[in-house]
Formats: sequence, structure tokens, C-alpha cells
Amino acid sequence: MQKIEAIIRPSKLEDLKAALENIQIRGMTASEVKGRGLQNNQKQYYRGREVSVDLNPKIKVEIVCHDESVENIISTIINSCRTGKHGDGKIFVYPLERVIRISTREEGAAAL
Amino acid sequence: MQKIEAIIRPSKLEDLKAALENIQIRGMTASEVKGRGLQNNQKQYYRGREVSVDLNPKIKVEIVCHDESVENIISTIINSCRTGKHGDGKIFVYPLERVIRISTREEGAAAL
Amino acid sequence: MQKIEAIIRPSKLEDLKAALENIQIRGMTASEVKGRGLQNNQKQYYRGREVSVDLNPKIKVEIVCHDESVENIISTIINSCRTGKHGDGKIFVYPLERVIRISTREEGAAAL
Amino acid sequence: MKPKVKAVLLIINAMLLTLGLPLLACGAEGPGVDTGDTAFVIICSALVMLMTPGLALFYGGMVRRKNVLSIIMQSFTAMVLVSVQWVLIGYSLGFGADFNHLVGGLQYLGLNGVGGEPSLAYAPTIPHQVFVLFQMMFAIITVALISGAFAERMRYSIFVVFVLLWTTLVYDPLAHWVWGVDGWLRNLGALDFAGGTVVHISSGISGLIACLLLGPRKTDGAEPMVPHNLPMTMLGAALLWFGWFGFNAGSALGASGLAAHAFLVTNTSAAAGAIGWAAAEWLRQGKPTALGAASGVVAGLVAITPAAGFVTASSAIVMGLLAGPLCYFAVSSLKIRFNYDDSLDAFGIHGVGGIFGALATGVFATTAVNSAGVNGLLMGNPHLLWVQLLAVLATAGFASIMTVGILKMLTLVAPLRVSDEDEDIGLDLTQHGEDAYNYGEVSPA
Amino acid sequence: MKPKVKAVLLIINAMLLTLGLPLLACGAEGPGVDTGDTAFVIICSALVMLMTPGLALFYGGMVRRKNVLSIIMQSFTAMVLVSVQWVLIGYSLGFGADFNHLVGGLQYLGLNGVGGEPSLAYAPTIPHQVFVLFQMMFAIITVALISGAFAERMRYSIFVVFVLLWTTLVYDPLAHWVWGVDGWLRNLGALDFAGGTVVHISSGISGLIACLLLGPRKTDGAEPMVPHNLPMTMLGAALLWFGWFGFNAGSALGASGLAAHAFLVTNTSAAAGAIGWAAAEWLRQGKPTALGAASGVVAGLVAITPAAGFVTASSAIVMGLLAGPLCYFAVSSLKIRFNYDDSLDAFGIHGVGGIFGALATGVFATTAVNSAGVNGLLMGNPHLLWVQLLAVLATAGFASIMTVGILKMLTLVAPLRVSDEDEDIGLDLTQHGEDAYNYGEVSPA
Amino acid sequence: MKPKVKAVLLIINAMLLTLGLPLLACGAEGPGVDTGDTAFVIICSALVMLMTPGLALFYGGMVRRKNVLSIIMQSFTAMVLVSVQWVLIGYSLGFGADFNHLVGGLQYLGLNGVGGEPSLAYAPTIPHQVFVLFQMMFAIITVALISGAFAERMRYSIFVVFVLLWTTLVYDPLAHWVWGVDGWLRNLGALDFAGGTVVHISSGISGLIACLLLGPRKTDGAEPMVPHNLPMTMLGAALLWFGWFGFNAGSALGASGLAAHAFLVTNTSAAAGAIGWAAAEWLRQGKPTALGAASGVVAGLVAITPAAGFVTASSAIVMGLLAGPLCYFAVSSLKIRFNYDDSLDAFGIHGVGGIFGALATGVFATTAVNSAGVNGLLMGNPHLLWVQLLAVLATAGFASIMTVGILKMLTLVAPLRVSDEDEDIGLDLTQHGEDAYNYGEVSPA
Ligand SMILES: Nc1ncnc2c1ncn2[C@@H]1O[C@H](COP(=O)(O)OP(=O)(O)O)[C@@H](O)[C@H]1O
Ligand SMILES: Nc1ncnc2c1ncn2[C@@H]1O[C@H](COP(=O)(O)OP(=O)(O)O)[C@@H](O)[C@H]1O
Ligand SMILES: Nc1ncnc2c1ncn2[C@@H]1O[C@H](COP(=O)(O)OP(=O)(O)O)[C@@H](O)[C@H]1O
Repeated sequence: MQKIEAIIRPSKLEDLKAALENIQIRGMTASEVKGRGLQNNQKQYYRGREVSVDLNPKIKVEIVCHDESVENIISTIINSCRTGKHGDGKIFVYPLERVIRISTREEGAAAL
Repeated sequence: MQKIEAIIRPSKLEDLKAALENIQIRGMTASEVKGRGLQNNQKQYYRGREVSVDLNPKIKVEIVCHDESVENIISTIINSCRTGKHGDGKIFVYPLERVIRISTREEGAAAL
Repeated sequence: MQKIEAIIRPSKLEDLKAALENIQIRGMTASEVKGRGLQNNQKQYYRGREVSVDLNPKIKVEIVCHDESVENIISTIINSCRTGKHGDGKIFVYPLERVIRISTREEGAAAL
Repeated sequence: MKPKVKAVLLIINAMLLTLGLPLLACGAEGPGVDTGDTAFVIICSALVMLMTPGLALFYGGMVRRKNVLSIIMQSFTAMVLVSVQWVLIGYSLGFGADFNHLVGGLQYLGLNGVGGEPSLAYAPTIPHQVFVLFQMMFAIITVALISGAFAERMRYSIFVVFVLLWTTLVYDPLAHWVWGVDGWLRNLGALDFAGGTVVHISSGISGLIACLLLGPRKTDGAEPMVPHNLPMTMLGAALLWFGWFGFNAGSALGASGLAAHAFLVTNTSAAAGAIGWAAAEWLRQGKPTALGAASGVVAGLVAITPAAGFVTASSAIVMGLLAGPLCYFAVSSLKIRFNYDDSLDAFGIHGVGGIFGALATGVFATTAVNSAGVNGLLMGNPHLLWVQLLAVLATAGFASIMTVGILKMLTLVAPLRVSDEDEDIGLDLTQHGEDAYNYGEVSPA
Repeated sequence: MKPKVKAVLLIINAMLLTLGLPLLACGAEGPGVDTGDTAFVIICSALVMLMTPGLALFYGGMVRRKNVLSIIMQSFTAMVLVSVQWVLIGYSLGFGADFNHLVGGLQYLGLNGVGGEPSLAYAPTIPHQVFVLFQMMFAIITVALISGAFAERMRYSIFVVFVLLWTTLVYDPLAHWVWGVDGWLRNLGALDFAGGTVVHISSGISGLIACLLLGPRKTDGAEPMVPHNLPMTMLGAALLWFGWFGFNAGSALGASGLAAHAFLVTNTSAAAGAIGWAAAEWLRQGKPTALGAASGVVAGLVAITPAAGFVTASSAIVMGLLAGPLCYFAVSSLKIRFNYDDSLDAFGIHGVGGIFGALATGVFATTAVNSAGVNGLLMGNPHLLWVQLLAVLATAGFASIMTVGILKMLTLVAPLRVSDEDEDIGLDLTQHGEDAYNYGEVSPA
Repeated sequence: MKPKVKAVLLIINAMLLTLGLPLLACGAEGPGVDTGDTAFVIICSALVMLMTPGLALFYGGMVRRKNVLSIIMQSFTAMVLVSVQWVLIGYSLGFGADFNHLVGGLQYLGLNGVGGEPSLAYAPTIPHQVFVLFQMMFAIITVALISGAFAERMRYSIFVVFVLLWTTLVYDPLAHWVWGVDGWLRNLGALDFAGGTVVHISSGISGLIACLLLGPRKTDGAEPMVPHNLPMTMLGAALLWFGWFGFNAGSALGASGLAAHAFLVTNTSAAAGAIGWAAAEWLRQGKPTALGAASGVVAGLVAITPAAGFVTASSAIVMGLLAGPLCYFAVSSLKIRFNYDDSLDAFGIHGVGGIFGALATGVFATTAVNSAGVNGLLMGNPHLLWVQLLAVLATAGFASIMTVGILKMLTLVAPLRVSDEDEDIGLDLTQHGEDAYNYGEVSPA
């Protein structure tokens, strides 16, 4: 099993959820993060002081899945979250040792 | 060393902290996340419009520990966070390469 | 590739960003977390009730990088975030399987 | 006209008649109306009205975020229901012709006969309606105050019925006892300038009874019960303070020196209350808190309410300085000691502060301030203190018994509390289907 | 004096003269000024002024967090621009000597000749300037109300120009029609005590037109459109309610029994509106919401506005009980049905509630309340209802046509909406370069 | 009575006598009291009182979230301490019988002899106590304003002592200079309708001095210093605007045409100030901000304060249009240039705007508005401008010297600032042991 972690634009979350449901993926965990990279800074102004904001709001979506689904999920993420501009985000894939469902104590594939 | 990541109900955090202290585990990092899975959606209403909320508030607890503690911690989590209903959450276990304590530069077991 | 995850004091984020830019590291993802460990609890008071807060605000910084940069980044983090007191935080290093940039579909080193 | 339309009109017309509201000339002013006094009391009514939203914020900031709408909604519910109840029956029960010194008669049902002419008995220089309005705002906030005691656990439908029953069966008679012509406490000579007994003791004691009957909030597995938004509470306290000027100064029922005096001592006691509370915290905890200062302001305001037209500014300083630490003690020690879950200290501040204020009025009152008043203990008249004590006991006793009765009766119909699971999820979602805040991008969908 | 300084002074002096503001004695009071009435209407003006920030919060809590400053800024912009416009030209267009029953003349340009003497035609017991102030606050809130219809998408620069044009070309003439001496709707005998047509119908209808012309907010890929901060909305509703006392009671233009009556029915209808709306929700959704109660309060207030000086308290209960569910139906069903994106229901509440209130005035008005009024349908005079209907149609028609004209004209100059990308990022950042909240430690740098 | 109880009573009685508060008849109205004027000034006092919580929110929204309670608490502290100080000694120092044209005598200590009779010298148509109340609210806000300059770093205990010393040693004498009968600036003919010098210049300059003495906030390793909650700031600005009507119109001390005029020009200048500031931003940054509009409102209000009873509405437009950009320049360029850390621009807005307003009064004042006033430069009288300049210099000089003295003295006792570590953690936790917000489920335990 692997964990796919996608850092995406906040405005793409709804699209992503819909796209994933289309491929029967429902389970996920999302959280708010701020990111920097190649995307331009934002300019803000407070009483004439210009503040350059280099941490842009992003959403991190974590999906744990079977090895065979990884490819499909990745391309779904890319398809629904891509605008082609810097700031679209990244996908990171991590190895995972174990998965357990708390409510039933099931392990592994059954736990998803 | 491994990292145990538990996604739990917000109302179980206090119980979990207490249970972990009982087995001498104090170090942890917690954060707010939203999750979806098999748990039912919530219904909300705004000026007659029904909004179905499919991301439920959860807490992610991360605990880095020695390999031999993993089993004990997992069962402690299950025991204190389980209600038996959908939405109790998951436990994910990840491999870890290194652990360093910033204040002392200690590495490995000494850093925890 | 590896992921470096640093749990640091909130007041050190600006210093860390500056220090990392010095070594040409710009990409990162930051988020707010709360942590407990050896650092002392805070005392708060609400209508005469003393509340002991055992989750201290921290920032989690995640940096995905090439294997050869790991050492350099770790020492940069330590140098800029260390006060020597409990609560400075930890650095965790995780193995990573894949990295993909959404905007260009590039994989691996090119995606960073 | 289409017959269907005609039928609707007839029904509406019938409703109007049933409501019994007469079609009298309100615009016509009686003789003796003073525009300055009228302007003053109308605006004071608006100020007092603002106290209930102020309370909603004061309370709202102190609950956990999952219950903030529910507590605000309870204050709004009090405003909404009592506004209508007062017009239909409440005013009449409070200020209608005396019945056995216990309650007003039904002559003002639907504000029948209440118009632009002053009520000579109650306020001879302002239109009768202005007096009705002003008193209405008192009835509203009183029942809203109680909600602090059982915050975060009562079912909303129970609250709705509770408000209607309590205001009709407890507040209206009490108002008559103390302020109504021939009310028995008034006849006895009890002093209550702006509602210490009627408003604060009655709500504080009822709150205590209610939280005892409902039982404490669930604590196991619950997140820590700390205020979710203290700036909201501070804003609420400020609005309460602001509105309280209308409450106390307006109780002079005219733009007079007495009104100015009441305003002055009100402000003084509020300030002294905050100083007293914060000083007590500083001594005991090592740090004065913002919540403490705000709570001290309210304690000082509660304490001075019955006394505002009867005591000097220096007495107000003393009363505030005592009320602050006293209420601090009540919420931090008494509550722990006796282990009741008065969530937001409706009893600890309004009950305790109100009782203290009523008795202190018996100590500090002086006819030098107000020749219509009575001298208190310090002026050599211990009698007043006994009268005040009797008023306190009568109010507390009546409010307790009635509140027990109302709640016990309601228990027969339905559970008073939400289920444990709903309490866990929070009342906003479970009672109202709403989430107070959706700040983040990871918001509901 | 240095010549440069002198030149500057001359320029400033010239500006003053160009502005045409006379240097007349404002301190001198004319005969007939009543200090009580003056105190009352001045304070009421302050209360009405507070309604616009109240609206800013009411609206602000309902938008997504990325647009909260933009909507608050729109209310502030209305306050700021109309305050100056009113002094320079607005008051004159509304209340200057009648021109063809359609608009006021220019005699009061720059408040020329407006001083401490009462205007006998409009308010004989208060300084003329007080009347100017009071009316100014109405002009401000009216245009601010419209912003709810096109929230979260209009370019700020367009909004600025829209405010100036709309208030001058729509509001000022309308105010003249209904309230100006010899205005045609006033001559016709249409009743509008405190601005149902002028304020609520005109803004509601204009909002509808504007949101149709701008088109709906982008929904694909957007976060769910749920209110970001409901306690803020509740506070806003409370401030609206509070300020509305100034709005309606102040419209009596004196501290009279009529003012008290207007205050009473205003409060009653607000309460009944909330009861009606919440009850409808309870029946249909199974849960009454806090937002629903607050919206019902506003619906009740809107409905009673034209009627406040003409109907009884029992009629106010009926009007509120009907207005609540009616507006609930408008925002939850009508809007879905006809698929327009009236973001914050400026039309659904102010338009629908305003039309209902104007017609209901024709039904419930009675000279028993106010001998200066007219009897309505229920008192056997169907004529008034037709007059009210005509006033509604004329107002709605005029507001629609003018709003279409103004916006179409503006489209020629620049796009009305922000770009899709900017809408996505939010108007706070893209229009104002600000982020409303920076709570977290991971804040911008 | 038990001897112990008796002893306590004796002590309390002694306290009362020590406080020197007489037991005089406050309820009795003297001849010449006008209920309309009284109603007006009492309500205006309440409005001015609300400005300080308004300021608390205005400032509170601008600090970082870890310091929001500390800044709100500083405003509350000013309210609380000055309320008591004013009763005990402040009023007497300000308005007691003149001593050497510099300070009031001690005859009103503990408000001795201040009752329902009007003070003929100060306000002949309202009870003396009303004048006391109204002036009290000015004393409160003045010292609260200063807190903006050294926000986010001063120790709370130092602030407490600073408030008491500053209000007694700086504000009270200054009030006497400008408003007290026989005060030297008043004798000189300096015009200050509602407190431009006394309130704004004195607080602004003292703030500047204080922030220079304390030194800047720590910036290395600090999160970016951006406002944490701008809607809170907007609400604060709205409450300030609302309360300012009481401040300026109330300064007419009666419900007169002059009051209406002051209200009108106040509103006009506020609006023009916002237009000026936002326009300057639009030109320089490309975007007008909400914070800019709110700041411009305050700048316009500050500027018009000394002039409100002396200048025309068109002058108010000009003054606002100049004050906005001037203060914008002060906070965005001057502050950077001279590198002082006036955290929330107490000097940049109140100091700079206040000085501008005082001088502009010397330019624009005209007796056509107020025959009790004086003509200014534009009416051909350059003398007034010199007098105003002198008043500015005297105020600024006195405030600076005294503030330096007070703070230097305090430095001897204890450090003025919190430790670096405490500054890092935030003042809410370290000074008050509280956390302002606990929204999340991961909240403290
Ligand atoms: N090296 C990195 N480690 C962790 N997160 C990163 C890294 N680089 C970028 N990110 C995350 O990805 C987001 C998008 O990256 P960015 O470089 O701005 O544009 P692009 O989408 O073209 O890669 C960033 O905001 C940040 O959250
Ligand atoms: N595939 C997944 N990947 C990541 N997180 C998941 C996944 N499935 C579930 N979760 C997380 O676990 C939580 C609980 O899952 P859910 O399916 O609702 O109930 P259960 O507790 O019975 O597994 C979700 O809210 C989500 O945060
Ligand atoms: N075992 C652990 N697993 C995960 N996070 C931990 C663990 N121990 C500590 N942390 C994180 O590191 C932070 C600092 O740890 P702490 O023990 O307080 O001080 P030190 O910096 O000396 O290690 C904690 O607040 C927590 O966020």
C-alpha cells in the first residue's frame, strides 16, 4: 500500500473530489497548508506598507490506496487539478507499512 | 523507527492523550484535518439550501516511536478511540529513516 | 528522494525560510500543528480555573529534496531553529517513492 | 373581490380581533408628555434592547466553537418570543391593575388601552407606550440571562417552551411584586431601582436550579472547556456596559438629574467591579485576565442595578470593589466546591452579584441622593436591610419553586438535554443544522 | 504670508465657493425648535448610520472568507460617497422645491440655506440640518443594500461609479416622489412611513436587475458557498435591528407617541418575522437555523417599514408572521426556480419583503393609529391598496429601468465583473490587496 | 449588631468620608435644566463611552493574534481606571476653580458639590453631573488612544501605572488649559470644539514619545506584522464613527442647531477623509484598501474634532480630503523614514491628524457658523492661526515632557517592556494567561 499526497490549489478540491468519486475513490484526508516554490508571491498592503506573501494557501490531500490504484489516482489528480501554471502543486508518493481501521480493527486492504 | 499516524474523532483526543501517558508515551504531534470515507455526510442548512458536508472534522495524531512500541501504541489507540461506528478513523504506519532533536542535535533513539 | 519534516517553533519560521534561501532551497510546505513532549505546559486562567495546556503550537515544515541535499538542509534547520531549550522540535526524515509536478507532469528530480 | 380573498381578509380580521388589540389613537399625545423625557426613555429602550445581543456575544465567546450559534440563538429566541408575549399578555400581568398584590390584571391584554397618553401611575411625563417598550426590554434580557447556566446542552425545543413559561409565570408576577402599583414587595418598601431582584436574582437563581436539574456537561472525551473567542466576549461586555446606561439611567423614566446620577454610579461601579475582580486574580493567580476584567464589569453592573438611584458615587466604588472579588470567589471556588455546572456563571455573577447588590442597597441607600428613596443601614436605618433581605428571599424562593415546577413538567414531555452524541458533535449542527465558521479552504461541501 | 501659501489658500477658498456652500449661521436656532425632538432625531440619525456597518457585518458573515473585506468595503464606500454626495447635491434633488412632481430643484445645492431654522414643510420642530442628516442616513443604507445581490464578483471601481450614479439618478428622485412636497406619489396619497418603497423596494429590485446582468458567481471548482462567519452575521442583524428603531421611530421626526408606536410595531414585526421564518424552516427542514431567525428579523423589519406609523401592534404581528415565511420562500424556492444568483438575497428579502410591506400597509393601515394616515382595506377602503400597488409598480419600474441603463452604460466602459481568476482568488486580495484574517502562525510573509 | 460587623461598617463609613463624597441631593433638578438637552448629552456620553471599546476593536484587529487580548485589555483598563480617577480627582483638576490658569482646584474632589444643579459656567441647561459624565468619557479615550503606539510590547503592570499618572498629570491639566474657565489657552482664544488638542494631539505626541522610549518590536524571527483580523478593525472603525457623533455633536452641550451642525461636518469630514486616503492608496499602490478607508475615516474624524462647531460643511470636505492623504503619508513614509515603531499609528493618525485639524481650524473657522467662535485665516484673520499654532506647540511640548518624565521614572522601578521571550510568545499568554481564540478541535487542554 502506498500513500499519495497531493498539494493542490484550494479551488480545485471540489473538482478533485468529484473526479475521484468517478473512479470509486472516496476515502481521503484533507488539510490546509501553505506552500512556497516557483509560484509568484502575492502583494498585500497594510497602511502603505507592501507585504510580499511567499506562502500561498494550498490544500494537502492524502489518499492511502492499493499499489495497483496509484497510477490511476495520480492521473486523475493531474487531470482535475492542472491549470498548467506554477502553483498547481505536487504529488508525493510514500511507502506505507500498515493500515488499520479503528472501528473494526481490520488490517491491510480490508481497512480501506 | 516508525511513524504511527492516527486519524481520530476530535472528541477522542483527550482520552487518547491520557491513555498514551499510561503507557509512558508523551511525545506526539497533532493537527486538524478533514476526512471522508464511509461515514455519513452531515446536513447543513443555509437559507433553505441544504448543504451536504462530506468532509468531517478529524484529528491527525502523529507519533514517532521505536519499532518495539508500535504494537502497544496501536492497541492503545484502538482501545481509547473506538466507538465501533464508521468514522472512528484509521491508523497508518510509515517507515522512517532518521530522527533528530533540534535542541541537542541528538539522533535516533536518543532524540525521542 | 527523501522528505524532511521539521517540527519547529512558530517564531522560527521566518528565520528558517531565510536560511534555506541562502542554500538555494525554496520549495516547502508548512502547516500549523500542536505538539507535546518534554516542553513545559503553559498555564492559562479562565474565571479562576487554571487550565494546563499540554499541546504547544508548532509549525511543521515539509521539504522534499534530493538525497544529497538532506545533510545540508538538516544542518541549516538546526542552525536557524535551535535555542537549546526543550520545545525546539524534531526533524524526521522519510523515504519517498515518487515526486510529480502537477503543472507539467514531470517526475522525479525535474519535479522539484 | 374574489370570495377566496375575502375569506382570507375575514380570517385576518378575526385574528386581529382575537388578539384583542384595539385600534386606538397612538399618535395623539396626552397632556404632560415631555419630549425630552420621551426622547430619553425611547433611546434608553433601544440601548437596553442592545444588551441582549451584547449578552449573546458575551456568552457566545465563552462557549466552545461548536455551540456558539446555539447560545446566540437562545438570546435571539428570548428577544423574539418575549417581544410578542409582552404585547399580548406580559405587560398586563406585570403592570395591569393589581390582583391580590401578586399579579397584574388582564386589562392591558394585547396592549388594550395603552396609547400615547402617559400612565400617571408609572411614568407621568412619557407616553404609556414608551413605558411598555422600556419594560419589555427588561423582560427580554432576564430570560436570556438564564441561558448561561445550562449552555451547551439544552434541547432547543425545550428552551423555546421554557422561555414562554418562565417569562409568563415567573418574570411577569415578579415584576408586579416589585414595581407594580400595590405589588406586595413594593408596598413593603423594598428598593429595587432598576431590577436587581426582578432581573438578576430571579435569573441567577433560576439558572442555578436549571443547571442542577439538567446536570453537568459531558466531560469525558470532551475537548477542554475554554472560551473559543474572547474578543467576542469583550465586545459583548462592552455592549452590555453601554446598554446598561439605558437600563439604569432610563429607570429614572426621564432625562433628569436622577438619571444622570444613576448613569454615574453605574459607570463607577462597573469600573470598580473590574478593578476588584482583576485585583483578586492578580493576587491569587499572579495575572489579571481580560475575561476577569470583563466579568468584573458585569459584576459591578449587576450589583449597582438595584441601588443606582439610591446610593452615592463613593458607595458605588465600595460596592463595585466588593462585588468583583465576591463573584470571582463564587465562580472559582463556590462552583468547584458545590460541583454544579453553571456553564457561563449566570448564577455566579447575576445571582450572587444580584443578592449582594440588593443587600448593599439596604446598607448604602440614602435619601440624600433621592428623596423618594429610603435610608439604609449606614444612615442608621437597619430596617431597610431586613426588607431587602425579605425581598431577596421571596424572589429567590419564588423563582426556585417555579423553575423546578416548569422543568419537572417539561421532563414529562421530552428530555431536557440533547443526546450525548449530539452534545459531542455540538448544538450548532445538531439543533440548528449550521456550522458557525467556515474559514478554511477545506470547508464543508 | 508666502505667495505659494497664499495661492493655496486662494485655491481652497475658490473650492469652497465652487462648492457653493454658504457661510450661514447654523448655531442660531429658529423659533419652534424643540430640544426633545431635536435630541431624538439627532440620536436616531446616529442609530440609522450604525445600520450600514450592521449591514456590512450581516452581509460580511455570509460571504466566503476571501470576499469579506470586499463586501464590508462596499458598505463603507456607500457611507463615504453618499455622505459627500448628499451634502453637495443629493438632498437638494430629494427635498428641494418640486420640479414637475419628479425631482427636487437645485436650491439646496451644497446645503445652501440649510441651517438651524426648521424646515416648516418637513419637520417644524427640529433644525433643518437635523432633517438633512436623518435623510442622509437613509440614502446611504439604500445603496449599500444593493451590494448583497452582486456580492463576490463586482469590480470595485465599477461599484464606486455605480454608487454615485445610482444614488443620484435613482434614489434622489424616488425620495422626492414619495416624501418630497408635491412629489407625485405623495400627492397620490401613497403611504410610506419610513421608506418601504424608497429604500427597500428600490434597492431590492435594483439588486435583482444587477445580479441578472452580472450573471451568477462561478461555481465549478469553487469551494461551497456557505457563510464563513455566522456570529458576525448575527451581530450584524442585531445592529440592524437596533438601528432600525432610529429608522422607523425617528421617521415620526419627534419624540412623540407616534414615535413610540412606530418603535413598538417595529420591534413586534421583527420578532414575528423571526418566528415566522424559523417556524417555516422547522416545518420544512426539521430544524430552525440561527441564520433563518436573523433573516426573519430583517424580513419583519422590512415589511413593517412603510407601515410603522399606520398599523396596530396586532397587525404588526400578522405582517411579521407572513413576511418571514414569504421571504423564506423567495430565497429558498423562487431563487432556485428562476435561477438568478442574488448572492445575499437583497431582492429575496428587501425586494420581496418591501413589496409585501407596501401592499400590507394598504391592507392594515388605520387612521385610528395616526390621524394623518389613511384607512386601508381592512377598514373598508380598498382604494389605498390600489394606490400602494401603483407606488410599488412605479418604484419597481423606475428602479429597474434606471439600473439597467446605468449598468449597460458602465459595461461600455469596462467589464462589470472581476476576471474568473480573480474571482477564484477572492476579491479581498485582488481588489484591495488585503487578507482579512491572519490568525495562524503560518501567516503570510 | 455583632461588634465585628459594626467595625466593618465603621471602616466602610470611614472610607466613604475619606473619599470625601458628599451625600447631596442629586435627584433635585435646578432651574434652567432642559430635558431635551439633558437627554441629548446623557445619550452622547453613552456614545462616547462606546468609542473606547470601538478603539479596542480597531486596534485589536491590527495586532497579531497573540496580542489581541492585551490591546483590548489596555482599552478596558483605561475605561476602568479613569472612571474611578475622574470621580475622585480628575474632574476637579480639570474643571475645578482655576489655579494659576494651569489646573483646576480641589473643590470637586470626590465630586463634592456636584449634583443635579447645572454648572452655569460650563453647561447651564443640563445637570452638572451630566457635564461630568460627558467629560469623563473624553478622559478615558484619550489615554486609551496612546496604547496604539506601544502595542505588543509594554508590560501590563507598567501600563496600569502609566494610565493613572498620565491621566492625572497630563490630561487633567491640559483639559483645564483649553476648556477650564480661566485656563490659559482658553483665555488666549484658542479654539478646540471637541478636543483636537486635548485629546488627539496630546495622545498622539505622547504615543510617539513612548514608542521612541520603548524601542521597536522585535522583528527578527517574528511572524510578519500584519493585522490578524481586519473585519474586527472595520467594526471598530464603525463604532468610533458612531460614537464620534456623541463626541462632537455632544460638545454643543445641548440639542441645538450647533449640535446638528457639528454632527453634519463630522460625518462629512469622516467621509472625505476616507475618500482622500483611499484615493492616495489607489494612486500609489494601485489598490484602495479597506484598512485604508477605515483609517481615512478616523483621520477625517480627528481633523474635524477641534473644528466641528466652527467650520462649514464645504470646509469639512476640504479638511477631510487633505487629512486622509496627510495621515497616509505619515504612516507610510514618515514612519519608515524616521524609523520609529508606532505600532498602530497613534501618532501617525491622532498626532498628525490632530495637529492638522487644530491648524485647519485656524484657517477655516468662521463666525458665520458659530457666533461664539472666531474667524480664521480665510475670513481674513491670520491671528487665530497663530493662536492655534501656539496651542499645538504648548500641548505637544507639555505632553512630551511629561510623558518622558513619567516613563523615565517608571524605568527606575521596573522594565517597561516584557522580555524578548514573552514578546515572542505574545502578551495574551504572558501578561494575562489567556489565549484569545480556541477555534480548533486541537485546542489546549
Ligand atoms: N521541495 C518541496 N517540498 C515540499 N513541498 C513543495 C516543494 N516544492 C513545492 N512544494 C509545494 O508545492 C506547491 C507548488 O509548488 P510551486 O513550485 O509553487 O509550483 P509548481 O506547481 O509549478 O510546482 C508549493 O506551494 C508547496 O506547497
Ligand atoms: N483511503 C484513505 N486515505 C486517507 N485517509 C482516509 C482514507 N479513508 C479514510 N480516511 C480517513 O479516515 C477517516 C475515517 O474513515 P471512514 O471511512 O469514514 O470510517 P472508518 O473509521 O470506518 O474507516 C476519514 O474521515 C478520513 O480522514
Ligand atoms: N514521539 C514524537 N512523535 C511525534 N512528534 C513528537 C514526538 N516527540 C516530540 N514531538 C514533537 O516535537 C515537539 C518538541 O518536542 P519536545 O519533546 O517538547 O522538545 P524537544 O524539542 O527538546 O524535543 C513536540 O511539541 C512535538 O510536536
